Amino acid sequence: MWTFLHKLSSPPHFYDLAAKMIPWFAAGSLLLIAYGTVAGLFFAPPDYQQKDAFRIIYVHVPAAYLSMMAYVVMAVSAGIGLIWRMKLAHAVAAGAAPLGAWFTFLALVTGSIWGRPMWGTWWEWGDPRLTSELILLFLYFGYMALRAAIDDTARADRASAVLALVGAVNVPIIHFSVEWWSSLHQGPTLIRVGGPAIEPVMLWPLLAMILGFMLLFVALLLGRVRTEVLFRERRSRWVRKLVYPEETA
Amino acid sequence: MSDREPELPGLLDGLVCVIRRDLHLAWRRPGDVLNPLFFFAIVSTLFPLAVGPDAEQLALNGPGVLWVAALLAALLSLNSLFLNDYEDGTLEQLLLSPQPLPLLALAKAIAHWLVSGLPLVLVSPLVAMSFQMPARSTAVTMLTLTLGTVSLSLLGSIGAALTVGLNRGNALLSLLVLPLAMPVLIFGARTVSLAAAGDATSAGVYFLGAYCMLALTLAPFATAAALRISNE
Amino acid sequence: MELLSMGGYGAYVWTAYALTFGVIIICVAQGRRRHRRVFDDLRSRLRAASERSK
Amino acid sequence: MAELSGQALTLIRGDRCLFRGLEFALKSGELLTVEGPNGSGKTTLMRAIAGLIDPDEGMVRWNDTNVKRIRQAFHASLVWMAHRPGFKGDLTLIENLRFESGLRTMRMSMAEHHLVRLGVATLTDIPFRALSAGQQRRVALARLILTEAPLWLMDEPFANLDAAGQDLVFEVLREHLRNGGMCVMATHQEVELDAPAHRVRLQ
Repeated sequence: MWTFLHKLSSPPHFYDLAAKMIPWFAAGSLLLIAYGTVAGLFFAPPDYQQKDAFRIIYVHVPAAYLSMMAYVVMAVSAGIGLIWRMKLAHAVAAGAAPLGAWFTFLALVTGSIWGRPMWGTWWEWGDPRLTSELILLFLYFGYMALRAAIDDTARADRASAVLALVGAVNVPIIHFSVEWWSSLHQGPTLIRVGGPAIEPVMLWPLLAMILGFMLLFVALLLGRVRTEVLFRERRSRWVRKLVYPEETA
Repeated sequence: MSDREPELPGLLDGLVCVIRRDLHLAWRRPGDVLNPLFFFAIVSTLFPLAVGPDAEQLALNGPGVLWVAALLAALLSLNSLFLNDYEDGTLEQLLLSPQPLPLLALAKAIAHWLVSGLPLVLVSPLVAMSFQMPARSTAVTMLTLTLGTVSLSLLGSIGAALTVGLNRGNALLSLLVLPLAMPVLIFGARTVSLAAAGDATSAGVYFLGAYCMLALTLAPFATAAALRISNE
Repeated sequence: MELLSMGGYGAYVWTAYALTFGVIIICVAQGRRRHRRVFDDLRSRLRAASERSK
Repeated sequence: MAELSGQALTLIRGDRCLFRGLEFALKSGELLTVEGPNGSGKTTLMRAIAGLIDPDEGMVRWNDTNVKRIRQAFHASLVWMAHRPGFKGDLTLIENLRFESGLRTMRMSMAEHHLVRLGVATLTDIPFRALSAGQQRRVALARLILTEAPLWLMDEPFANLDAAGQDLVFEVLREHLRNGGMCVMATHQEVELDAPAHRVRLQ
């Protein structure tokens, strides 16, 4: 186990291994998302209250899940990179941020599209989940802006890691405070999805979509980390050999 | 002389020393203290002018405006928190002093609050009065603003430490700090509104107190780590 | 036709799905393009360096 | 007997390797000069020795302990003199020194004596920013002398100083070394002292 981890953290091994793993994750996610989309759009019966508009949850909920998962992945790997000075962990954090921002954006837009027929407005401040998603998007922007503002990669890694950890402490607090705030507001909230009450015909596509999105995230993340590793290791012998084999030939 | 370990000044000496120096500097350049205060006052004047003199509406929106103005005023002075020290090299001397850095970071945040946060708290009753907010909410306004501005100074010191020495650090600083400051804004403004309406306010005050304590214990360490990284 | 209209919510549902797959495609394309660009950039830099040393 | 050593120090900034496998050692009473052209990494090496920068490989040791593990004790044993004076322009010389004495041990009772010797005793009541660059360097020397620290880290101490000022640097340095202190100095000037000296050359 330990030697496996050690091997994994060595950049050339990671670079090759990730290349081999990406197709599997991509294929898995493709299958699950295809099943989830078809089943969610065409086979699941319409919700008795929200009618066919509820089908948006099959893309909204997985996107919202991922937006938070990406932050956790980012903060945890930033912490690992900061404490154990593992360069690969910093590369993971750097790769997770833009993906997290994209999925947060997606969760916001699909949530808003869902809200339009439900609430009659595109944006409802009374919904705590959408509001926290918006703040989460700003947190991602801040993280990426800080990274972009620092030229030296090692310094950017460590500075943004501090920010990610501070953000990780704050995210639950933000969520809690937004919830408290909207509970006073008495605004319309969405009917909770999930729980054992939901019918299996409706639930299975949702679970498939969530899992499919997660696999997709892993595949995308591995791809981005490969790019990061390639760039960060640009002076090393293995990268030179890889990108310009003629030099050694 | 080289063999014996030099005797160090006590831990609190360093803390007090930094606070005293920053206050002294603020005294020499009163503009640093007055600018955020004027900003706060001007925003508070703009609001009634923009919204109209309707007393009811002013009283309703007053807490929110008061808090947003306080947040932006605190942010205004954050950029220079470490920048001046960075530019004249005193930050380097602080980093290389035998004092624990988190303690010095805490001292900087305390000094920042004394110079920019405390005056805001003191003038807030005047602003609240001009917004036609009921007198019963004055105590709660001042209490929540105190807890809130302390948290903001601490939270902001992390952002200031991360952006010190960067190009366009000022705009970046707002982008980093504002989302993190959201809970303070939410609880602060809502609690003041509740107080103005005559409702129970203890939940908000407790939350702000807890948040302030959390910031007080964790932020100095984050600031210290950020300062070391920024000064590489 | 009935499928498309989604009981009157068709516009919302289809936009949401289109956006989702749009974002996924952007993510995939962005990742691939970045990788390509970094790779080509390093390669051309190394080639320039090795030609200069000749 | 105190000892400072660098072991297998490697530092990479961006795309450039400033030095690799650098070694040095010095004991009480000894001087180490860091030489090299502009941009060769003299300041970076000084900052790495002070602990402001983590070297990519290797470590700096103080009395045979990695300085990262005894940061506070190490900082108590060093004074830093760099390009930027490290004093507040709005405060007077005395106020600045008094602030410093709250952070680290300083012999403030000796302040007046040394300020006279450095030729800045008459300037104690004007803001530090009103002093000339050379006078500011002399005040920075006062910080070195008044702090009871064995290790002096000086980055280009001769910059902005006239001949008399440079002689002063030599004089206080000689005295410091004779009293068992040690000094690491980055400079591109020949340093002639009757003390054991080591040198590091950077390309």
